[in-house]
Amino acid sequence: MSRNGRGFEPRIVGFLCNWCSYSGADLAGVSRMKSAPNLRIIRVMCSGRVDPSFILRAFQLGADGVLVAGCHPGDCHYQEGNAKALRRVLLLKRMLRDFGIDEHRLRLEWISAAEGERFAAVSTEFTEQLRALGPLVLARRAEVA
Amino acid sequence: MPHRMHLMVCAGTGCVANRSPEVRDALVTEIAKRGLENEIQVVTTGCNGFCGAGPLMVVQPDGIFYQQLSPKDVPHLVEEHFLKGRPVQKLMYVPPETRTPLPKMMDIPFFSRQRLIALRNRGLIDPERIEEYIARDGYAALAKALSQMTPQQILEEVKISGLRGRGGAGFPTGAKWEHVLKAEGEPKYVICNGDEGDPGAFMDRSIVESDPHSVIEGMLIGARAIGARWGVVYIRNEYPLAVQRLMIALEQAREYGLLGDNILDTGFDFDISVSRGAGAFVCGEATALVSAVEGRPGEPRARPPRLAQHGLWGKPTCLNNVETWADVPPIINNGGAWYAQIGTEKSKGTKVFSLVGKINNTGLVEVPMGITLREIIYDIGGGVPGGKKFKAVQTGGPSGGCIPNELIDLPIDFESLAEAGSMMGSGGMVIMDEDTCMVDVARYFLAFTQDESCGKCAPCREGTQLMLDILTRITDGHGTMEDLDALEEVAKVVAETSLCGLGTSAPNPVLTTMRYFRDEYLAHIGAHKCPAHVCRQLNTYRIDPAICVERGHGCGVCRRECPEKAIFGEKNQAHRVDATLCNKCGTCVDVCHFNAVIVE
Amino acid sequence: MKPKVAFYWCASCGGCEEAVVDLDEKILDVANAVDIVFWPVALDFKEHDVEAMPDGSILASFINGAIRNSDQLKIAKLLRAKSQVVVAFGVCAQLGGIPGLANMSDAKGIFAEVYRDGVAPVRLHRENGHSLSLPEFFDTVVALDRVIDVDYYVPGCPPTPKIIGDALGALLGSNLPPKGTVLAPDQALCEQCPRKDTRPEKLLLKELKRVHQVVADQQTCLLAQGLACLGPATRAGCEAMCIRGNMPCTGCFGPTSRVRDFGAKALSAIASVIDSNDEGEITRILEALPDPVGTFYRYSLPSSLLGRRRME
Amino acid sequence: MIRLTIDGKTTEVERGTTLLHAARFLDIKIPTLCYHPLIKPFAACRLCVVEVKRSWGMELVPSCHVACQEGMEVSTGSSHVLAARRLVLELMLARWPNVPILRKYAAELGLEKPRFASPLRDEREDACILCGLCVRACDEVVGASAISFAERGIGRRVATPFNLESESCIACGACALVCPTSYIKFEAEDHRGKPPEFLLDPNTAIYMPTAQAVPKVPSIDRDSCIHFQTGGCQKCVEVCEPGAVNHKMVDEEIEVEVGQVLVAIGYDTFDPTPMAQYAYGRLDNVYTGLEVERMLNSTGPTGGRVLLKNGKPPRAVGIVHCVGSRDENYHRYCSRVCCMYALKFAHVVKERSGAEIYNFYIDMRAFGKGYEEFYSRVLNEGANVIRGKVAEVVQAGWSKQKEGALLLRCEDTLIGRFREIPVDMVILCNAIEPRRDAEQVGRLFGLSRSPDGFFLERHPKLDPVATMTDGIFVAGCAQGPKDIPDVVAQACAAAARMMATISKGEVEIDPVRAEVMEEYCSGCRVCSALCPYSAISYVAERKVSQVNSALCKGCGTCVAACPSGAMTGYGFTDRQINAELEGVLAV
Repeated sequence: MSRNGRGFEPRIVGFLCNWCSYSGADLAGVSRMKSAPNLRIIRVMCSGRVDPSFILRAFQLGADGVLVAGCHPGDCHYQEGNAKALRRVLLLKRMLRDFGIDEHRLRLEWISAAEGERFAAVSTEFTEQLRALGPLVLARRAEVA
Repeated sequence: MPHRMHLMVCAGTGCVANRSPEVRDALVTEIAKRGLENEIQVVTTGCNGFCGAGPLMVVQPDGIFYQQLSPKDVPHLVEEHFLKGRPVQKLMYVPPETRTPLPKMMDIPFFSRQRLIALRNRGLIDPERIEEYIARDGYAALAKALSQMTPQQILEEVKISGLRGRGGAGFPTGAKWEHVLKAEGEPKYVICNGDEGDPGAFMDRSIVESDPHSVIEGMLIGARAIGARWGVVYIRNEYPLAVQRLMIALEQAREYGLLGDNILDTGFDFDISVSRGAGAFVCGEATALVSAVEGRPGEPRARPPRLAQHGLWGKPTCLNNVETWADVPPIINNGGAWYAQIGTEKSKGTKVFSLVGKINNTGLVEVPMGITLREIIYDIGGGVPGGKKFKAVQTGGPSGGCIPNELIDLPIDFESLAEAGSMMGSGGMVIMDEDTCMVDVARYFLAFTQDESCGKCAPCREGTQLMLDILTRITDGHGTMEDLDALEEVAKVVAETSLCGLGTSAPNPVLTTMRYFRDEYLAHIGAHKCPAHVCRQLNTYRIDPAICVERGHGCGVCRRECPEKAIFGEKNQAHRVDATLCNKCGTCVDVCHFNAVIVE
Repeated sequence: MKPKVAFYWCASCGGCEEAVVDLDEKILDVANAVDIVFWPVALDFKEHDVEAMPDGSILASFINGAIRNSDQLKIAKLLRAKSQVVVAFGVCAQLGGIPGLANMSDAKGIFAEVYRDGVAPVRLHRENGHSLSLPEFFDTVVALDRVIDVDYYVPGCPPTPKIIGDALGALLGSNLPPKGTVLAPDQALCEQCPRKDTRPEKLLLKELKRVHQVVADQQTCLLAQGLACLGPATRAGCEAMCIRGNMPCTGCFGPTSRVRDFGAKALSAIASVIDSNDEGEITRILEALPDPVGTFYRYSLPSSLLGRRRME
Repeated sequence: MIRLTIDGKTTEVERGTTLLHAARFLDIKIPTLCYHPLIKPFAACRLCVVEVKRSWGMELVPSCHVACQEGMEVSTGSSHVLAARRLVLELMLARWPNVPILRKYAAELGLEKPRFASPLRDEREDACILCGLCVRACDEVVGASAISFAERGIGRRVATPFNLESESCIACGACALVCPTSYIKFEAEDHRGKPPEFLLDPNTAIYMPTAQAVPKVPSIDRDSCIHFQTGGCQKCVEVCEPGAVNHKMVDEEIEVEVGQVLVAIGYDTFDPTPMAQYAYGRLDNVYTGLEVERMLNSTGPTGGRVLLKNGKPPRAVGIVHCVGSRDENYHRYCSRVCCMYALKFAHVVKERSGAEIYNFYIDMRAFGKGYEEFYSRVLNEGANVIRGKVAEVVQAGWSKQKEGALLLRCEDTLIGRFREIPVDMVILCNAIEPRRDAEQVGRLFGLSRSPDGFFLERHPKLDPVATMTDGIFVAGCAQGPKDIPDVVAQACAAAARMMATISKGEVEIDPVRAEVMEEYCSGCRVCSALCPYSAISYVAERKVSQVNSALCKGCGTCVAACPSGAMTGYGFTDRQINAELEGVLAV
């Protein structure tokens, strides 16, 4: 479904950690930086808060890609929250592969509060990547009965 | 069966240098050859005192004195005297003026006029056997001091005796001991100053060589009096024989329980260690000696505090000369009053002098205080050899001064010598005759003290250097009147402001020679002449044409030997010296067999 | 009049049926208390017997096994109509169970795998006047509550006799628990685990190990020894039968009531305790979990958020 | 107490006082050479002799060493004493005629030239007069005993063992300090091996930082203080009456419980050495801004005068702006303060040395209040401003001899011509950099840093003094280059913010934190290893985990990991996030 007539517009869910990536996004905004609007941001206190269930739930609700963004290693406001996120995402990517979902649809990025440019670049690039992958069609639930 | 005869062969350093041991060996072999070994015993003794007559021997019990023996005389001597009982005239001492030999030792004026206290055992005992020392009342004084007297009584005895330090300053020994007794600080030390750095002085050496136990006993008594725990003998390493005999004596004393713990079961602990001097004259000074013993450089320190309060290792220390310690046992044995009878009103007892220089009877002389110079020089010393005229005597070594002929009748004691500008000093007595140049003597002694100065304080270091420089210029003929005044001024200030004894006494030779022999100085400066012809640069050399031709037949030896080729002449003709070329080296005088060269 | 109960098994291994028999002598009490009207594995009642009953005449029907084909769907619907209470009996009915793992493929994939190059089954086969039909083989296996309204669930693979007893007690008891309750304690298995007190102060694993690679120590917590024991994510009730047999829990009692997707939660827990912050090292450790879906969704794939594998 | 008369004046002194001290007490001057108040008396030069009346006559004694005795009669100026002193001096002058201190004392005693000359005559002004002060200082005071007297008599000299370089010498300079003739010299070299133009660090072990130091209290430089190397000295303790000097003081770490922290660690200056074209460290008279600031300071090494290394005032001075700032290879940001202090230098240097001033700038940033007026005033005073970055600083001797020793080559972009300006001195306005230890400080307080390395404020526009973490504030150059007015403003702002929270009395902690629903917790301990703040503890009796709400920061990592869903995170519960998910993906 293309809303602005430019073909498939991927829907991306972004879990941004409050201290780094969320501020980075804010900085990008404040600095009037251009970036793809496809990213739907959900603020969490730390990337460690992102439960794999949320990611699966996002895909199940029709997201074409999920971005989890946290602080650079060592910069985490809670010292090691981002490390836990890294562990979960690595295992989850392996499971997504078994579920037949391209693991590139799930992306983990480190974006500090100062990297407004980087945030803009990541979200734009991710959007183009998903546009190439096309929509994620999962078996509709009502298929059986 | 005890021996009927004892041959006391002198083995002091002087005689040993003249090969006296060879004489002794010859005697021993000869006696053995004659089978007399258990009748006659050969004993090697310490220095007998008459060094000029060495190698010498005294035959006891009859006291016959033989001198200048050589091994080849021995067979004849043994046969004549020991077998046939006829003493050999040829080997006896012949006084210069009377030509008749004097067989008995005690008839010889050299010995008869002396009064032996410090040298009481010289020539009578073998220093390396303690038993002989004990046989002559050795350690009796110690026994008496330890068992019958309290330290206070010992001190009292020494005070009564009026004994004063024989090191040179003449500080009352009793007072010094009392200072150390009263000073706080444990343990206390007693030191025997055997440095004897003065050139020409060897009385300490012969005391230690011939009678080491007298020093040890003296130190023991002194230690008992002041409550000292340790003793140190500081002895010159250049006296190897003395060091060796001292070590033997200490060992023997320890074996007999006279040193170490609980001496003679009286609960008194005391021991003596030996510290060998490395040959610095300045280490004769008390504080320099102490720092040398402590292993630090031998450099005096400013006083006060005196050694009595802050001596060796910072503890109260009593330092006395070898002779002083040696005098203590007789004082204890015979009582202070006995000692006080000898000598003058302020200077009690006797003093050992080493009589050297232009004197017939060179050797050690122990005479009562108050004796006059004349008696020492002529009665004991046998006058000036070679018919020369007596000119002056230098007492106290480089720290002392020169006493002219006019004061020959000066009674000798601490005060009189000081008044004369000299000082008692260690006891060196150098006789000088007319052939001695007093300026050169002053230069010689100053060269010695300048070289031995430790260099710590400016007046002594720079002053001696400067005085030597002036004196050298005077003896080279370049001296000026200003030099003379400057010399006197510098000498006075150095004497007054120097830090230690060396500096304060170094100018004495200069000051006394200038006081009594100012004319010689003026001769050197004004007339550019050295009256005694010692300062070569001021001499002029001339050949007497008559003697050269008649006796020498113009042999030309002087012409060939002259290094500057300043002598001209043909064979059988009178030779003459060209004064302009002559460098005044004096070789011509030495080589001419006919004494044709006249020095003016 | 004794209350009528019914038992039925859909895509099931038959374990749950035996579980009922496992009640041993207690089966007699059950038999006395109730009138079993339909139990194909044990009693010879036929489908048409049930169809003949008036609706709601069966007090409770215990259905185990997942819905795999149209036949099972039909009977499930039938029993729902005839029963007042339907109990999803066993994890297959509750979450899809082991059969649910078929969702990693579809009908075509499975037939290709099973019948390889042989004859594949045909829905309708006519042979000289007679016809033989097979039920439709669905692509996706679903749990019972996806097709009919389920009142209660009895977890387990199979449910233990104690759980079954308690369930029956609860059902026959006066006050029925709220509809949709899972009839088992609502805490994780660790609560009942005998090795509960041996857990380390800081549970961090440098190594994960496969069950066949090591002989686990009998006393200490299996997860602490590096085995992927899913006890912390699994509902208690089985009194840690597997752990008493020195084998790590595989999650057959399903998640606790607060967890929507068992696999995601189990994955999150196991990933979180990996003791490394370095991507390379984490990947190396994760090599010990070659089949994440098989490990975390062993019994609950059909009821998971994604439900099945996405086919090209 | 001891009573004695010196030169007719009777006085009372304590027991143990030396004659010299008693004389000085009566301000009678006695010359000394080998005496030093802090070293034990040596009594070797004998210059300080005085006359003491003895029973047997007048005795000359060294006053530096001899202690006063009851009833002593002393004369320090009698002809006898003066004659002795004069001659001792004459003896020393004979050997060292040109040593100033000897000539001074000699002149005082009316001695012009020594009558004689020592064979070892040493004409040097800085000859060693063997007073031994150096040896005694090194031995008694410093305790290193690195030098001592060697050889004896006239050959006596000060030396190290075997004349080899001594290992025990700790280069404390005590010997050079006490040497009356500066025979022993103390050469200091800076890191470039050249004698330092300015001694920025203290030149004595105990020093007053600057004349205007607050608090104005001397402090001890532990590296150069002898006591810490040999355990000796402590002369400063001896002379300090109030006894305020204590070598045992050590830095103590005191733990202060604070609710809030203001990070104001300031800045470091950029070391221009890597920019070889500016020849800092290679050519003389090329200074950084801070060094010139030190030179202009009245308590500085040159007492505030602008001087070249050779001591002469400069004829022309070049001031180079933006050294290391606004530079692709070093710092892209503008250091904001250089232009104004460069103009200040232009004004002050011109005023103090009358030198021709050249400012090389890119843009003259006189943005503050009254800045522009100051800029025009400096221009009127005759400072030349050249718009163009300096390409190179070279030795004038290279190209044809211009009047200055250095040449500044640059392109004057306003007139479009390449110019070579001859100057004597170059001042480099080097950039402001973040502190070298900013990394560690940042980690300590959980502060992240902006790309230029300065600490990151919570919001560049709306909240410049706060940081991401509540209670941690940042102010001054730690947050970015700024000048004093801005720094003061920020400091007040930060202080105000902190006072605000303090006055409120209690601190609102973030509602966001985790909590364990104990009825559901199985005690599986998966969460306890995850908490960096160890806020999760295991309650043994109830066999469940528990969260300490004060310690928990609310990151939620444990909530995501709790396998049985027994842990909830207020503000970010699973239900809330799932609801958000449904919301964002609704359309």
